[in-house]
Amino acid sequence: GGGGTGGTAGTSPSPGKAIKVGLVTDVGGLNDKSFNQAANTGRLQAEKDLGLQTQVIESKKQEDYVPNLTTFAQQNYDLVIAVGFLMQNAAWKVATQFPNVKFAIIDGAPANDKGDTANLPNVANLFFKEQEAGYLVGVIAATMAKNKVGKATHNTLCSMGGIPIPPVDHYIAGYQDAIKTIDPSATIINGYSNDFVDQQKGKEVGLNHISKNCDILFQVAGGSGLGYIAAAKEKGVYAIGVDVDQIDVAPGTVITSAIKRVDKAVYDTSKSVKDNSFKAGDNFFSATNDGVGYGKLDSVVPADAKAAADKALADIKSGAIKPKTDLTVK
Amino acid sequence: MATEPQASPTGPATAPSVRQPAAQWATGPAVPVVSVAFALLVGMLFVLASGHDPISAYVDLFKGAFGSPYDITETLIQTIPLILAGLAVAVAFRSGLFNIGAESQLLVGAVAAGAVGARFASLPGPVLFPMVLLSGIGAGAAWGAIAGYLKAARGVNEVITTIMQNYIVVFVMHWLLQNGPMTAPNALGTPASAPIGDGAVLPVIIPNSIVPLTRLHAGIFLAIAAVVVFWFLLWRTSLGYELRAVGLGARAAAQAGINPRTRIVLAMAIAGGFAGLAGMIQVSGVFHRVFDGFSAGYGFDAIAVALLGKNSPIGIVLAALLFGAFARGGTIMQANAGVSAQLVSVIEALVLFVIAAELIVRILAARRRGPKPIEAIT
Amino acid sequence: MTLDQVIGAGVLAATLRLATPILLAALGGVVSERSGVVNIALEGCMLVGAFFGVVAADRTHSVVLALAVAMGAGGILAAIHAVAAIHLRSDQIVSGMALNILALGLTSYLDYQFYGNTGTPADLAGVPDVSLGPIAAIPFVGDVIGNQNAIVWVALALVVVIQAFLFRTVPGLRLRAVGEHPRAADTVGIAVRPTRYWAVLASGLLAALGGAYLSLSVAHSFTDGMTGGRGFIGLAAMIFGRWTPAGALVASLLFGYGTALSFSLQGASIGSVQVPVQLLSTLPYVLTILAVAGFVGRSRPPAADGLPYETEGHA
Amino acid sequence: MSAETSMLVDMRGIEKRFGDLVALRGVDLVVRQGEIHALVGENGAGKSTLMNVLYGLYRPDAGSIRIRGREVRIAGPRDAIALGIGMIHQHFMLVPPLTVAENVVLGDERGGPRLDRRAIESRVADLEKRFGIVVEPHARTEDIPLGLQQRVEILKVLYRGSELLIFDEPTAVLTPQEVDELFAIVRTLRDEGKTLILITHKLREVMAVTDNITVLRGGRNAGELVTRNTNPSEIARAMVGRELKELRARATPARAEVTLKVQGLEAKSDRGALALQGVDFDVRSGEILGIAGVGGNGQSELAQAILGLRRPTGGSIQIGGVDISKDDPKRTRARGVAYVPEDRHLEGLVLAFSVADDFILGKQDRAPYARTGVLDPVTILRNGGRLAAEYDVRPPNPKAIVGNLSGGNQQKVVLGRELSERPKLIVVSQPTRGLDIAATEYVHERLLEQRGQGAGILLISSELDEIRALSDRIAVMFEGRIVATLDAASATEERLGLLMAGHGEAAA
Ligand SMILES: Nc1ncnc2c1ncn2[C@@H]1O[C@H](COP(=O)(O)OP(=O)(O)OP(=O)(O)O)[C@@H](O)[C@H]1O
Ligand SMILES: Nc1ncnc2c1ncn2[C@@H]1O[C@H](COP(=O)(O)OP(=O)(O)OP(=O)(O)O)[C@@H](O)[C@H]1O
Ligand SMILES: [Mg+2]
Ligand SMILES: [Mg+2]
Repeated sequence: GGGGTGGTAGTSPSPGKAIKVGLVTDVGGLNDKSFNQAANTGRLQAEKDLGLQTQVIESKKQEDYVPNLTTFAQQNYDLVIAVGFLMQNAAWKVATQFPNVKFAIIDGAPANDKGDTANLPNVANLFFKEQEAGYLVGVIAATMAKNKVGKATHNTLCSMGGIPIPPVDHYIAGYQDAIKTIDPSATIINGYSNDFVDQQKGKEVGLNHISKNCDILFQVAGGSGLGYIAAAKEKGVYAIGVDVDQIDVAPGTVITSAIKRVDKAVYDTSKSVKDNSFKAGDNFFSATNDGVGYGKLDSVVPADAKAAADKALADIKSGAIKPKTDLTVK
Repeated sequence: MATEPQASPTGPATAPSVRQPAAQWATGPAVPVVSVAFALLVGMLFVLASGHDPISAYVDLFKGAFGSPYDITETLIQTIPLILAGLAVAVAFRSGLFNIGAESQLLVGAVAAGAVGARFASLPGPVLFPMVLLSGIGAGAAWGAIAGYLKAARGVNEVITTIMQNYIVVFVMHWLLQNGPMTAPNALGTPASAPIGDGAVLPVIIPNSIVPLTRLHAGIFLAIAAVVVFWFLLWRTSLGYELRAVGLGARAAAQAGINPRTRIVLAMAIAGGFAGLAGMIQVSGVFHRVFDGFSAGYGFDAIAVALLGKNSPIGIVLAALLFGAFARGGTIMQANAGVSAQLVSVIEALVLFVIAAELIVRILAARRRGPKPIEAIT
Repeated sequence: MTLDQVIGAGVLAATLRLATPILLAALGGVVSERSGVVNIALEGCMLVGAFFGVVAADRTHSVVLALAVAMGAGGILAAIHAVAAIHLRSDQIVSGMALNILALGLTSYLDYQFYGNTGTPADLAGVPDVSLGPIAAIPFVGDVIGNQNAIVWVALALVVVIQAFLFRTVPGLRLRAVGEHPRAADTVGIAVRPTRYWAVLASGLLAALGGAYLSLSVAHSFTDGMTGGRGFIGLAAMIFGRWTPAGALVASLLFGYGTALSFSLQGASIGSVQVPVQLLSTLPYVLTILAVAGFVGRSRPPAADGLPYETEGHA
Repeated sequence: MSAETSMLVDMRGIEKRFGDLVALRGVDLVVRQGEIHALVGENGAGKSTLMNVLYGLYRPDAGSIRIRGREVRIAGPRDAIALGIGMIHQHFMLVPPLTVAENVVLGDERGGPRLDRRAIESRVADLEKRFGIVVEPHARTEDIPLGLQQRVEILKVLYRGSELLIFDEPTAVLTPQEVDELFAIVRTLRDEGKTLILITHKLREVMAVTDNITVLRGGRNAGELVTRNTNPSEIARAMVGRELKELRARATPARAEVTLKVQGLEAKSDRGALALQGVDFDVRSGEILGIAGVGGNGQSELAQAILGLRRPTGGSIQIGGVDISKDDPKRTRARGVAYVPEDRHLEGLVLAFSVADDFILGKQDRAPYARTGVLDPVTILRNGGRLAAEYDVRPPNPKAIVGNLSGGNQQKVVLGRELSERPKLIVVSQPTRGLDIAATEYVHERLLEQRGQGAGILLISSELDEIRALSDRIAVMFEGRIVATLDAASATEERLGLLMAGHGEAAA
């Protein structure tokens, strides 16, 4: 997991009434190897470190979002966290009904029935700049490819999305933007498994990419992306993980990960409720506040690549670089 | 020419089977109740094994489904599409066909309803609503009829067609809704269509002053109407008689002047219509738009609902309620008792299995048959 | 669109890989339905096979044990179905659906219990690929079959074995007789129910091997619902293949080919129009329907398929 | 041979219940070594049940079985086979897609697990030679005529070395030639020392081949007779409890108009062979035209073509002067054509329907049963009750499920449906197959009644007795053609037999 592993055990709950935090997953469920899982990590962390009382409901259907959020709200939870942009409308509906309960939406803002988003006084909108994370790993990949480090000998860089939706494409857009910036001559290939679960499909896309000389494969496809990584491992090329630190998925194959700290967002927001510092409206998690970033590096990643990434990170923080959100190569 | 070899129904032969006389004792009204009770008992062991308090877990399950007016309305919301998709499976079964495609027929109905509802959003309700209703039903029917046609004209087993259709629709919806022709500009992160016009929205039927927060919409009346239509169609119309005749004895029907081919197409169209209506209701009553990943697996649960309900109107309603109650009650079981969603699935599957296997009844029946066990012949 | 994208060695190799799990499920379906039992719990059998294979690989670090455990798990699930279908004469479809739901819930519950947030370990013992040595060096042919996974070969061998078993051996003859006309089999002293039990059990083993292929050969890990409906596709392949192993192979290959195409054609364009990736993904399904409608046509299941056998029923 | 050991089968006090129904109420059956023993009784008397008990398919609720004087427990067919008992079932126990040889050896294949087809076929061929029962060993069973399928059944039993052969209504589905051949086989088997039990409804057959007779009625013994000391009416009395009626003499039909005219009719069989090759005949109103012929010479295709179930490839079919050869069954029936199909289970009835529902099959979309597509359940039920009473369906309950009725009563439902609307033409195929004497008598009366009311009847039957008793004229079909049309008076059994076998003569 990407969450810092805090060692402070035994923090007992505050003597007063315990703060209650409820987490509602989207239909991906807790085992999605992606943001639901990360959110849950943040929840457990908050429970442990902050002494909160927490609970999770996994949604099985889209129509469950409203009742699931309502369930926590009705039970007077202090904070109800909706994981995923799919819950924008549900969150709007429930939050307007329970003005005294605080809500947070990962990757979204409350949206009314027309689809128009509106800030609500009791809802925190937790946004991530995935393109920044994509950009950072793109810098590492492109630098390695340009210098023909290790197995990266063909200067061809690939990526695979689950399905072409904005959060996925943002990652890839940032990745491609970085590559184009560092080495305009690099070959870029992108594909989709059209699935967030199916590993075999992800692997086949990976093998297909590798047959086109890709030596660095960036997955943005949840469980399906694990198959993409498996292809890289099998063929002895490099892969880049996504969302959480996936270096342990395939040591020696995964060189780094584009990280989106959903766990941090959950943890920080829970903490803000406890600290009475809850901020409604847009909250951005970006490179600036370590909300996104790159993960642990494999030993094969040379120092200059890390240096380039850190320089890019600084430039993003300073605003000198604004990674694209549209794909360069479809 | 018309004497086609319908004698042995393709697809599972159990589908239209007459209950064998030997199984006739499996019909008493107490049977499902006893079965559910037994299944819950077995499920209790699982809850216990997972380290939770089974009593409180079950109390939560029940309270979650029926504990308050709000919970009951939520259970009903879950039940509505299950009833309709169940009817879609049952109509086909009654006609000797195995419809695994209720899922995609539902989706096609939803897409059509969502497209029409959004495209003509400005029209007044009395004009728009019938348009949306008919497009949902019609699209589902047309999609279902394809499987029927392929079977009647080309002999393609409907199980193959409907399985493949399910996948095709999922991907076509990806395309339509992910930067595709139906994608709404302001859908933000959600790959979704534009909302349908107010005129197409099914109103909430219980004022929030009576049951706060309830979302129970007028779709429930459509579902009830559909159950009545199902019953009336099958048992009170000539067409229904013909469908059942084809389902139970295609050759006898053929020689009596009932053309099995046309009836097969009709049966699948009607099945698709019911499922399409389910999709339309989900759009008009719950979501007010279509989005990617709209599918909730109703079409698959529907197979169990239809068979559990013995393809009868009342049975389907009760079976759908059981599933709906589990869906809703399971949520509360998670939230309160901390029993995980997967464990709820496990218990649900157990209940289904025990009821399906008619375990209790069959054990009792074996006893009643006395000392000669039926399986003694070796 | 280039020739290589359509019939290149890469596409054909992918076809074999993608066909394998479907083929194994379809073979399971053939064996079970030939004996007269409809087993739509194949999907569930695959899933438990995939999961318990990973668990065993993790605990024992032995591929052989992992495969044995995977198949055993599929066998157990199938055995439950067999009791319901054969002994209790329950509705076979409801029983199958219930077991599918059970398998999904159970594997994902246990996955979370065992591996929580971290996922399955990275160093799992996997089923190895088989390098055909000199054949692997032959251009094209070597690229297609030179380095396929052991289970791919096992599956292909099973097609031959099961085809021979069903149509060239005495037990196979008896199994078919039981599926076509159980009473006739009964009257000549063939034990109908035990035959069906074995067949259903075998179907569970085969499907579970297909699941284990996904987790131990392809992915080297388990993810919830990773079988993605392949059990159902396998059923369709079985029907398409007219309830024969050889036919199931053809159907699975066709389906695998369609899927492989949907990946290799990504980014390709017809004329100046780029085909949307989402629509490309419909290829295997559309191809299957077209093939069945165009070439295969009517196929008839074993006459007693899905019918419970009542020993004192009327002929 | 002592009296004790000559007793091959000795069943005592056999009882069998199916739920509340008592099928056998203490039945005794004694069969001696080397005899042909007839087991007779009306439909539902318990004959098949008794034999199923003997063969181990059913377990008796009470009673004892001795074989060769030794008390035995027969728990399943395997036990029966081991005791030398073999059964040729009324509904054949053959696996249709398997070959003849495979069916013969199934369950006792001998040799290794490998299925050695050639070895099996030669073994079966040897068996055939020994008993003079010839069937192509490698033919697919579903492709051969019923008469040959029955031989396969017999071979199966002989293959297992059975000493006692039980035949359950073996002649019900056979043509006269096939019956003769069967009886030749039966006699040979007895001469070989085998013992046979023969269930049949045809007293002529009982008189012709059996030695002793056991009569069952309502699950009880109703008489033990010695064939050469008795006569058909005595047997019938024991079976039915009353005298047999002779068919009433028929008035010669008035020269009426032609109802059905078939000219140059050609049609293909399911397998694509030319099944009808230029068939010409006509049926007048008030006339019964019998079609005699060995099964498989185009009779089924003829009936299907007339009904519109099979599209002719040439020629014409006219009803009242209008060509109907391109009509579907619905339109054909609308012209007043009724149809009693040969297979009542598969084609005649929806077995899962109630009696009332089956009575309106094909009429479900018109008044008085439906108006504007909506059924009228009250009328349907009332009609069901009325027809059930009128056609003597037992039980006369319109809500009873047809599949649970006896064969005779099922046939009455078909007749009630087909005859109740004064059809102009009735196509009847094997109308009394499997029916007992009383039911057969009943069906014949009903057909004659229709004739009397002016209907034209095309009667297809493989029972020569039936054809001769009912027909005004008899057409003989052979290889898809009408080879002769005879007056009933001049159609002797010998002449018909020759014609059916393809030994043509100048048409009379
Ligand atoms: N499997 C069964 N279940 C219930 N009842 C049965 C079953 N088989 C036979 N019966 C009943 O037992 C009685 C005797 O039937 P059986 O088949 O022995 O008659 P049968 O003398 O052979 O008649 P048929 O001449 O029509 O062949 C009938 O009343 C029948 O309804
Ligand atoms: N499962 C059953 N339950 C109750 N009765 C049955 C059952 N099966 C058969 N019977 C009864 O067994 C008797 C004989 O049935 P069967 O179908 O053999 O009739 P049949 O006169 O021999 O007709 P056919 O010769 O056309 O088959 C009938 O009286 C029928 O009611
Ligand atoms: Mg009988
Ligand atoms: Mg009979």
